[in-house]
Amino acid sequence: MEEKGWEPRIVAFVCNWCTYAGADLAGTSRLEYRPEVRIIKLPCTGRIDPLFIIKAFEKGADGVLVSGCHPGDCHYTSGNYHARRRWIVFRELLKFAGIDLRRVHFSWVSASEALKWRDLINEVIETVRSAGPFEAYRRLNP
Amino acid sequence: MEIPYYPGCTLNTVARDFDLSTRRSLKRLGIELKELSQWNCCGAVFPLTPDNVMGLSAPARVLNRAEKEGDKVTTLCSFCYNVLKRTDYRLKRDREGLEIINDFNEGDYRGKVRVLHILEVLKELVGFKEVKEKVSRPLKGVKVAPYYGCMLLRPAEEVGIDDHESPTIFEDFLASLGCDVVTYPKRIDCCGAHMAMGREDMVSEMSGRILLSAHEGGAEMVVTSCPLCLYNLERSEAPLMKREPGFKAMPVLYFSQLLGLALGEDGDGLFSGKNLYDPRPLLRDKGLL
Amino acid sequence: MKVRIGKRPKGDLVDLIERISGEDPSLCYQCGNCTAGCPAAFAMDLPPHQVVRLLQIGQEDMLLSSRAMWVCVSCLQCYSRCPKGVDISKIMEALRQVTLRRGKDGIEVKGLPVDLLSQSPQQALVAGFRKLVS
Amino acid sequence: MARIGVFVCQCGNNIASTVDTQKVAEEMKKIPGVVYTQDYKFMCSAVGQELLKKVVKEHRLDGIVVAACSPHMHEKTFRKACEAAGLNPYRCEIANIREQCSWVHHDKTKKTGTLKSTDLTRMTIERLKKNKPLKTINIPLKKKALVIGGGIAGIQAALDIAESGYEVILVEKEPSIGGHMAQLSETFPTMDCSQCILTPKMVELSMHEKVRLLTYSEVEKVEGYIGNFRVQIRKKAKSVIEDLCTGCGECIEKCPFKADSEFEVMKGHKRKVIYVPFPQAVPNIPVIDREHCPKFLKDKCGICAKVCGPKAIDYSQQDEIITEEVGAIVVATGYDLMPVESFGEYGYGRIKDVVSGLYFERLASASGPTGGEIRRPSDGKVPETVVFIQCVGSRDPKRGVPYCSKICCMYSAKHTMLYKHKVHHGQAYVFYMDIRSGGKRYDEFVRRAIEEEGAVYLRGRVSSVYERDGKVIVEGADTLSGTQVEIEADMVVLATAIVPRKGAKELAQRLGISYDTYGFYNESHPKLRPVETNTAGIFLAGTCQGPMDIPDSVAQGSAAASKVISLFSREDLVREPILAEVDERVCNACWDCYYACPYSAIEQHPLKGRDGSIVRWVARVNEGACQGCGVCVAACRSKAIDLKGYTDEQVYAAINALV
Ligand SMILES: Cc1cc2nc3c(=O)[nH]c(=O)nc-3n(C[C@H](O)[C@H](O)[C@H](O)COP(=O)(O)OP(=O)(O)OC[C@H]3O[C@@H](n4cnc5c(N)ncnc54)[C@H](O)[C@@H]3O)c2cc1C
Ligand SMILES: Cc1cc2nc3c(=O)[nH]c(=O)nc-3n(C[C@H](O)[C@H](O)[C@H](O)COP(=O)(O)OP(=O)(O)OC[C@H]3O[C@@H](n4cnc5c(N)ncnc54)[C@H](O)[C@@H]3O)c2cc1C
Ligand code: SF4
Ligand code: SF4
Ligand code: SF4
Ligand code: SF4
Ligand code: SF4
Ligand code: SF4
Ligand code: SF4
Ligand code: SF4
Repeated sequence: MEEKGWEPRIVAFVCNWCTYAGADLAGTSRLEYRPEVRIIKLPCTGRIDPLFIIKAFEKGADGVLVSGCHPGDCHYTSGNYHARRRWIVFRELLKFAGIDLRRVHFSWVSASEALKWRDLINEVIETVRSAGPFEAYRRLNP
Repeated sequence: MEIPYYPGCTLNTVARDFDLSTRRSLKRLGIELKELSQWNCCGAVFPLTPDNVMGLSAPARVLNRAEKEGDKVTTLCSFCYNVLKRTDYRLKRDREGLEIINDFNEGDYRGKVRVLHILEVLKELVGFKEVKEKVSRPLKGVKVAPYYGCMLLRPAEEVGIDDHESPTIFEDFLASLGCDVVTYPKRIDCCGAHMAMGREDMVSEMSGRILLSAHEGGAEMVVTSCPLCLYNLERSEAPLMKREPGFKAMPVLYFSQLLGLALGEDGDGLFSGKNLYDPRPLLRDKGLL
Repeated sequence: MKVRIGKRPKGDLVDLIERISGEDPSLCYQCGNCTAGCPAAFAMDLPPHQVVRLLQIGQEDMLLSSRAMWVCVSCLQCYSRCPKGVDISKIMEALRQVTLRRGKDGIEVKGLPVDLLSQSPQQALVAGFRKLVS
Repeated sequence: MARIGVFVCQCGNNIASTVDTQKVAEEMKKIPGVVYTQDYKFMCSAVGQELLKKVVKEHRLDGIVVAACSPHMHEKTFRKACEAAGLNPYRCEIANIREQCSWVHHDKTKKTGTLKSTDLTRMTIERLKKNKPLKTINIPLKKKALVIGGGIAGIQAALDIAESGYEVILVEKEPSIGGHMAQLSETFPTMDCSQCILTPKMVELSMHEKVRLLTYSEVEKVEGYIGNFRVQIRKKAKSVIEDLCTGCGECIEKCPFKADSEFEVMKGHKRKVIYVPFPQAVPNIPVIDREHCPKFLKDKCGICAKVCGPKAIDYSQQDEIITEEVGAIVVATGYDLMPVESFGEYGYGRIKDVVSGLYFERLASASGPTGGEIRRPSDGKVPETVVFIQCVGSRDPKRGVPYCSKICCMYSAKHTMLYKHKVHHGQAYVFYMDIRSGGKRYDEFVRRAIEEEGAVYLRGRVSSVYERDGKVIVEGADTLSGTQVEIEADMVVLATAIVPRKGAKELAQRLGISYDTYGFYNESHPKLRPVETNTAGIFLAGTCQGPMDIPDSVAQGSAAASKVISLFSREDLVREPILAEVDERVCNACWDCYYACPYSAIEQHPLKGRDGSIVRWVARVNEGACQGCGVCVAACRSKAIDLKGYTDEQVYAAINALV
């Protein structure tokens, strides 16, 4: 599949209140960023089940981004702490399973950080591109 | 009861009064001070730079010796107490440091020793009530000001034998002997310590404030548990008298000397007469000698 | 007097002092409690809180030329009362160590009176030599 | 098979310039279950909405996807239109192809935008297929409020709520309302007499027809959720029948026994055993302090009953448990002051003339024990030199608390003024670290103390305080001059740290609200939801939340009241149906969700057998409390809990549609 013109596919799991709104603001501000990202909106990063991420890889994602409110700003007060804690464990697990950590990203983007969102997406896509297509996973899950 | 005892350098030399009076008094209370079979100088100061554990090797050697001879060790001098206690505190919490020191000392200290100041022995192992009961010659009418200094109290979490701001262990002890205890604000201040070397002016100022404070509290004598404090306090009296005409010289002695007296020891064995200001006339006046 | 305050070069004296003493001067909020209770402050050209202050703003020369470190008696009153747990006695010790290691002493041993050496308790000499002489 | 309609909006040129909307619509037609697709110029316009309604009806659609702007813009609009067309609004989903596609990908060939829009719309369609119709939830609402704590904050909240016509119960644990403010002399920054401005409010509250005042009472148990709390209140026996007592005070006058007064902070200051805390107490009904009354200890005395004309004394009175149903709760339990006996160097408790700030308030108060004359406690002399020490226990991580108590800078300045007004030749000194006087006319106030009243401010802490010849010696530092200072004072006043009420944590646990490490109650958001807690329906007012002065406490009381009033102004509570739901067959009672939920919305529920015995426990979601964050869902390892509107199935459907 390593054909010419390969572009990575990224799935972004974002919370409704901060990052989703931040991504909207990037639009309202007419910023431009790489188009290879698909956003899935959830009420809170605390809602994110690590299995969502596994599933995304299984369905052809080459990289995953999770982003929510800054610490202390969570709309639900502490959901992002839960997410963060789960994330750390999950990352360890991925590392253990031999998955290239360049494929998984965690960030905080607030409703006002359109620029950060733009840079983040471009950066994540660059990083995932450097990791190449996620062939290994797809071979495991034909 | 036998308790391993670390005398330190001064107790067999300039502070013989302290050593003798303590041994005798404790014997009367059923405690035998058993001098460590081998010991070395503790170094007199606890090294304040945590980056260097080697400074702890001397006191660690003492602790190692003590561990072989019992589960506790007592000292009389506040300086020794402070150094041993802090060393022990550090080594108990710093495994790595302990290993280095043991390596260097060719020792095997495991941190199983409890370092006790003699006042703690009196409070915890004997009990001030017990002391009071054994007192045969209550020191009625003597106004005594206990002087703590720094080494028994600070740092509170490592050595503090009592509350570091409002300690009472010394007062409680003296009260059990029947003294009129004078509590005065400067009893926890520093006497000038090693400034004795070269900065007598500082010592005289610092010890002078302590003496003045005790004097204002109505004290007739000051007791201490440290040979250096005693030295500094005594030597600051003459200059103080010059500065403060109202101040009259008063004896400075070891608390154990009063303990011995109260327990009925005879005075000749307790006071060698080395004091700059001899306490005996005052005690005689009070009918205690 | 005006001092120059600038970015501290790495590995300079201030860092060294922090490393040797294990103390973090940035914790100090200059409340002055150390100075208030220091029994030796009367003899210091720089009171304890200013020693910490000068560390904070990286003034090595002023620190090293000060007599404060030599007259600090390590009584720990400053540490005992510091609300932020800064142990100035350790900072003073570090300053002494650095100076001693550079071969500069706090006292002239030759000038000490003989009867002091013979009459004073050993603690005074041992402590004094360890603190003040390289 | 589903019958889904898809509308792709052009948004004028906003979408259409980089997305081929027609192509997107056509692509969608290929998806199984999609029976209708169309692109249109302005979906949100009246015409667009009409179109949507018409299509829904004509094609008997059971679901709609609108590919248009962000759901934050028009989700509500389109859902409403669906509802009007008879379709469940939660069967309408939005694909965001404007903010997150056409506006951020500027490719004029439309290739990029069209591809991404197709993907996004497809994902939304698959998600929609798994959507269940949901119904908003209507929760009945009890329009009665409970206020806990009758300090100035609680009084203000209760009055505001009562004024808007709703019933209020105010529970105060002391025999009188008033709180700390009743103890103060004059108050910064205006220097008006505390009693003079407080007493009228206390009286107004007690007279208000909508207010039920329960003094000498405490909240014991709280159950339920927003709109429907059930509370149990213990009304302690006053030993005085309130309906009969006329407040004549005869009993107090004749009572021969005394106990320490809680109100007068001075050590050894006494009140009678039957007492009101202070003369202006509200209600003006005495209580018997049973711990000190010999009638209760050894059945002696009984004088009060004999002298009471209306026979209001009742020694056999029992505590009463009152159950009330309320829709909202305001917590206003106030603060305590840190006991400073632990600061040995300040001599508090040892030196008589070292007193606390609150003590000084009583000294300066016209209704205080000295009638407002500043006299020191040891010998009653007028002190000529007074030293005020700030930050005692505050900003002291080693032995006190690390935070700033916020009000003591101001009241210390006030104290110097009060002192100077009463002792003209006296000199006030203040030891401070920083002066924190942010606020309207606050810094001017402090400057006045210095410039006009001549208070001398010394920047530094005090290291020790001791007595000498009847003087109190204060040793400190003045860091500005770099020197040690010593002051021979006659009296020393300590500005001690503000700390949470004793028992604050226990009350929080009873209420199910959170608190910080010290025990101050947590607001929902420090900036944007300052008087709400994370438990819906429970609000905060005053110093139970953190140190603050009277103006702030009052502002908070009013803010909490307005939250209650706006809650009560609705018929009932309408909630979005985005709620967690437990599958009780699968739940294995591990309580992971219970601990994870930030809103304490999970309840531990017993499942009972036919004989009434508990068979097993399961988690159950309290719909009143759940905010729909979904933290519990991810926490549940048994997959027993799911979030309506964002179910696992829906999310997986969207992920599956990626390619
Ligand atoms: C020395 C001093 C001087 C001050 N001077 C000023 C000043 O000049 N100007 C100014 O603006 N502010 C001043 N303040 C601050 C002022 O006291 C507070 O801002 C104000 O009193 C806070 O009111 P509150 O209602 O939050 O708390 P509180 O006054 O503490 O009231 C809380 C009430 O709740 C009751 N309560 C507690 N727990 C329970 C329970 N579990 N159940 C039922 N009832 C309970 C208590 O009995 C009390 O009546 C001063 C404070 C001090 C210490
Ligand atoms: C540099 C700086 C940094 C800050 N950082 C923080 C921070 O980190 N955290 C924090 O909590 N606070 C911060 N603040 C404070 C914060 O900005 C204010 O507390 C807050 O913005 C006040 O909101 P406001 O609504 O009262 O006033 P404003 O934000 O001033 O809003 C007033 C509005 O009214 C409009 N208006 C004015 N007159 C009229 C009129 N006649 N008719 C109609 N409309 C009118 C104005 O156009 C404006 O939109 C900061 C302030 C500054 C200066
Ligand atoms: S007491 Fe501590 S915080 Fe205060 S000035 Fe001294 S070192 Fe700094
Ligand atoms: S240790 Fe040194 S600086 Fe600290 S109080 Fe004692 S003399 Fe002063
Ligand atoms: S629905 Fe949204 S995208 Fe369509 S016209 Fe309205 S604002 Fe524009
Ligand atoms: S209880 Fe009786 S005597 Fe006491 S105040 Fe009430 S009415 Fe008067
Ligand atoms: S019975 Fe109790 S309250 Fe009544 S008068 Fe006697 S002591 Fe006072
Ligand atoms: S308000 Fe002032 S006195 Fe009170 S803690 Fe803060 S800085 Fe200290
Ligand atoms: S004016 Fe602003 S910067 Fe100055 S003290 Fe007040 S809050 Fe601080
Ligand atoms: S969705 Fe959030 S608020 Fe609702 S029960 Fe789950 S964790 Fe609690």
